[in-house]
Amino acid sequence: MEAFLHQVFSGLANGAIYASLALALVMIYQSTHHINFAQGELAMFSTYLAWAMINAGLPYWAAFGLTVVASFFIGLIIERAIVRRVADAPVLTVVVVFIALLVILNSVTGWIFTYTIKVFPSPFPEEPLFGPYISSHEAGVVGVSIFVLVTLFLFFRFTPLGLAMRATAENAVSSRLAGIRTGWMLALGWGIAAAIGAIAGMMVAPIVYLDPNMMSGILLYAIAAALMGGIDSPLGAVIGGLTVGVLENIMGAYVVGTELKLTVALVVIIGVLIFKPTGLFGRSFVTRV
Amino acid sequence: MKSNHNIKTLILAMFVASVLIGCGEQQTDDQDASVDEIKIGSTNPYSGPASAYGTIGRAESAYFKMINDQGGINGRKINFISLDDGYSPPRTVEQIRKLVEEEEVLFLAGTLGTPTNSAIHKYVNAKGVPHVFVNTGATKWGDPQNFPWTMGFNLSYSNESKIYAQYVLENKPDAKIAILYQNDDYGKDYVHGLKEGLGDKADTMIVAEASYEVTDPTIDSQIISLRASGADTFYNVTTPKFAAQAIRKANDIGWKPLHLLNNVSTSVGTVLEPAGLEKSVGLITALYLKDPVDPQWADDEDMKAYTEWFNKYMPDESIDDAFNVNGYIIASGVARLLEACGDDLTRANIMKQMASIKDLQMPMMLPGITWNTSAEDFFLIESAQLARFDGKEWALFGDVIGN
Amino acid sequence: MPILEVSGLCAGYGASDVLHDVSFSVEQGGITTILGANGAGKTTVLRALCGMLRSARGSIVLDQVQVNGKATESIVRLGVGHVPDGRGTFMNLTTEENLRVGAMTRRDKAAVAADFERVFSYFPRLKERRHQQAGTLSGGEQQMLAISRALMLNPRLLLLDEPSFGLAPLVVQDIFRIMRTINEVQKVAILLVEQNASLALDLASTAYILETGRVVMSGPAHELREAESVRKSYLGY
Amino acid sequence: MGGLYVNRTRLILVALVVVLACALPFVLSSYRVFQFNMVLVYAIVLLGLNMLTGFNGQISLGHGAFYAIGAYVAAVLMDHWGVPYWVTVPVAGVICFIAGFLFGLPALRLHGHYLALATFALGISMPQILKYKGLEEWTGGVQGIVILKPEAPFGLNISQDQWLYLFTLIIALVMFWLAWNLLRGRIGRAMVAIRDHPIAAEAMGIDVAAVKTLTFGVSALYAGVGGALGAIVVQFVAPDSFVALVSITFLIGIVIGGLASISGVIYGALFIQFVPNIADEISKAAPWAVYGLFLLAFIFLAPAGIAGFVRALWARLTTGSTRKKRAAQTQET
Repeated sequence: MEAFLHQVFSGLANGAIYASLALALVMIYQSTHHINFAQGELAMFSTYLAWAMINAGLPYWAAFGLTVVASFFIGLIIERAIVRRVADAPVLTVVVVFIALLVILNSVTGWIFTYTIKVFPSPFPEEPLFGPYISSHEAGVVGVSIFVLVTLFLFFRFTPLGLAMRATAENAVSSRLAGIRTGWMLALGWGIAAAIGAIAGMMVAPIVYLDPNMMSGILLYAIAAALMGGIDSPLGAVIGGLTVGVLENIMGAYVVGTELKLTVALVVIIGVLIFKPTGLFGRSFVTRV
Repeated sequence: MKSNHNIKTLILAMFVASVLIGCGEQQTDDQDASVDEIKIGSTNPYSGPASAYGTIGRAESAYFKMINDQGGINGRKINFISLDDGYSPPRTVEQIRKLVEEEEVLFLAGTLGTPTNSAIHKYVNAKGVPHVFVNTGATKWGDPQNFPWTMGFNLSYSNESKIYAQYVLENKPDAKIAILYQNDDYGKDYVHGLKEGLGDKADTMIVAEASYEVTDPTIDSQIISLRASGADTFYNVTTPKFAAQAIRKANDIGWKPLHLLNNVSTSVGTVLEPAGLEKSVGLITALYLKDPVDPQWADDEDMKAYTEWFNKYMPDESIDDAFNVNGYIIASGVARLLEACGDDLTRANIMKQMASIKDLQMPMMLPGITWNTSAEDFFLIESAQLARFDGKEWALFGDVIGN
Repeated sequence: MPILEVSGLCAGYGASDVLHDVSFSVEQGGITTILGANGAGKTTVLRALCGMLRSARGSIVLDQVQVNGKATESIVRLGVGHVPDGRGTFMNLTTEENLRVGAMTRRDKAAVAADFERVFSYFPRLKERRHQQAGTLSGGEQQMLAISRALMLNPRLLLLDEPSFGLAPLVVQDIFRIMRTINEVQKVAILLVEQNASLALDLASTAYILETGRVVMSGPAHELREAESVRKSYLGY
Repeated sequence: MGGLYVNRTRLILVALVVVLACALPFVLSSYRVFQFNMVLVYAIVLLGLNMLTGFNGQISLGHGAFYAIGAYVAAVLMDHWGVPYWVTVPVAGVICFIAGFLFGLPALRLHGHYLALATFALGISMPQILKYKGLEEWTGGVQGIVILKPEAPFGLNISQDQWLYLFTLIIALVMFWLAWNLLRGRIGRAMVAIRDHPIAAEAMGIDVAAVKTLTFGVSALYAGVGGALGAIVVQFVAPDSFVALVSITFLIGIVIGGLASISGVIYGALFIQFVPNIADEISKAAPWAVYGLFLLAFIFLAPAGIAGFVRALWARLTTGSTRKKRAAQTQET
């Protein structure tokens, strides 16, 4: 029983990692209707920025803040300089652009910072505050994910900018006719997603260590989590992430063993999607002929 | 359809014609090295998920650059061509064929990875191209009967495992062993070796096995399972990032087993420091290389030479990374091999020299761990020494094990 | 002094043009209508005006400002409210949020609040459905919402693309009555594009007739109403 | 939608390409022949993927899985039962057809990103499944299987590489011919109709479910045939040869080559075969970055794929001054 609880909590901790990146994916999806395959590498790159700043002697929170801001602008610039050019292209073309970004970021980071793993500090205390099953940092990651979720919710629900972004995502033509600069809304969506990704990266790195491939494994789980939760729902992303984390641990520890746990977890997720094609919390859109 | 018919006839005609013209391929067995340059080929994963190993290839290139700056070997420059295979076997085949057939390299050295080398094993032996210092620890690289052109470099994973098995049998005969391994050839070779080493006690002693994929973000769940099995001995067969995670996690959840760590992840700078030096106290491993971060070698002559070389030829890379030592030794081994070959730069002589190394103490190898080969023995490194981490350095203990 | 002066407008989709040398104007505070059958190019005219067609050529002057080549949102910000064909409802936003989107460019909070009350007084149904998801509104309600959204921009010129399309006659009359009010009370100039010529000619002071992308007739609305060709083709008697 | 109709120029061009392809092994070195052999293999796989994704609109990020199944079928048959290599190719195709068809059934309920995830999951899982203990007896587990290279038959005086290339070329030509016939026929039109107007297609009486699952099956068949040929050419299969990246590479191939274009798959195959090597030659430090830049450059210069680019170029060359005049007019504004 103790081990079981331990597995569940460890799954929640992993799930929080997936959730934090899934939130960034949902963010981009909400503003552009694309799943950004480069999101993980972007987050990884941001985390390296933070690492470099901390190494240069900046205090943690200063580095944290600067990284979030810098990442926001990096996202913004990527959208304006690269993604914009394929705005009208078929979705698969955009996917290839994302893959190109992924490999470039991965390779360039490895080149600049080498591939050896780096220790990234945690802002949370060393000693466990919430019992033996979960470390303070892991609990902190869950907390940060929920904080980001609530902030996003408030932003989209109650600010004019949030409303403008939702409007743009839903109907770009109508939004333009309301005077909204939709081009900037998309760029802003990228910026915010990159900022959320940076937070995710800085939360993940203390657990998994910082290296250029840090996010490549996590990205799959995050995509699965985001889709399972309903790709347009931030709440769904968080719940999806936690579910995937726990599901995977239980599968690996008690059901199928570790060699096939990923496979089985994926089969379960796809099973869910077959019976609930819009995800657990996704809106079903009315399609008109 | 008429046009369709036309095209079919055309294709057929062209095909028949081209088959008739077909000329046999000329086989070239042995190219003598040109007078002033020796071409050596290699593959490494410079791109893709395994690009962490790319630094090994860069270290090898950097070493040969130093050799060339010093005037080469026997008056000949080394042209070391190291190509990217992205750790993908089909690409290795392609790149090796390029090296052998287009570049016409004299031999291959330091090709990295088990699946990648498996893919070219038959080809290079059919072609009679020396395929030496194969940079993985699988046992199959020491099979002179069937593959006389292939010789591995590393202490084989299974031999290393047997050292741990022997240690456990002698010091903790009632151990309950839990194994964490990477779900690939490397991980499974280690597990297999341990089971062989334990013999018929394997079934009773090994109480839990858990695997992970390189794409897994963490191995926390596996560590929790292994601990729950009640094991008091932990055999940790993981690559650096996961080794660091495992050491830290085991410590954090209060699991204090006899912790055997595979040699792949013994780097103080890139594994133990990230995991926490105090959390690494008590780790046991089998060593055969010197670690550039380990303070016990700080005044060592080999290490001084290594550091000097590193700072001059690889200024942008991380000296912490023990992978570079691997590349350094392979390259110096190749240089040593060429010196031994003298002016007889034929492929046959290369294998002959490779298979007649006696008690060779190479730089950066632990004292007493020498290279020995013969026509029947294609294992270059066959010994190691156990070491326990004391919080600062790997404290060697016991004798050099193996031959 | 016209608020909108269009001359020599050519535009289309892809390689071929739909509009050929179209010229017309809308007076300050006036109502102009463009009539035409399905496919005559009416919607294309409105799209070209709002910078939604890259192919548009010719001169479009809005209140002495040349707007050719400007981005849609920049033209809109000059005070052009566009009620697009298909109504452009944000289905997943609430009615109120739809209206807020309409007022997105405005900073004068008090005036926006007053405009909220004003459009709700025009269309009380929308007030009732204020917190309802707009996708659940009926066709007529969505048309009201579209007009209201455009009004929230506080426009000087309102472009309407077939507001009668697909609606029950009573609803249509209601909407046309309110458009007249808007024009009279708020002094908003209106460019109305319609198939329903009878209603449009009642409302407008000036009319143009568009056939296969060309203006074939123009003049004061009451004169066109009397013209025989118009009567036959567009009024059906 | 170019590529599906016949005219004289096109026919001559195709014939020219075929002639060139036949002549290749006799003018190039063995190593180059091997490379072009892989191009043919990839072209077959990409053709299948393009049918599914380009023509039918079902995205697949997991075609590497079918490629792997095809390769393993060939390897296991040859290694365990001594089946001749040429028999394994159709067997691999049939088995992959069944696998693709079965996968296509649940995929019917998944659209867009969800289908992308499901197929990606398939691609990710495949190496794990190949490594699985229970299958180790056949798959060789992590060690993989080494295959012998076939000799040229009928006493032909050509090398193994040359023969294998020609063998692959024959199969590729057959597969292209079949695909071309399929795509310009009733089924092909149904596939495109489903992609563009799924609801209208249903209203027109097209059995959408049947066409979609069949397309999935046929597409997997192509991947399987390619996989079997690839295994024979490389002479080795292992789980590491079929990582998720392989599926992504195939997707890159059809996008760079040109979606919904038959000729495009050849350009795509050339790209995925040769560009990584070029990237490696440019930079040892960060070859992936160079590869990524190549991808971006191709996407920006040829947004409709190389096939689209070639088509546009061809149109500009063939149609004379009238077009130019019009183009000049449009640019005035």
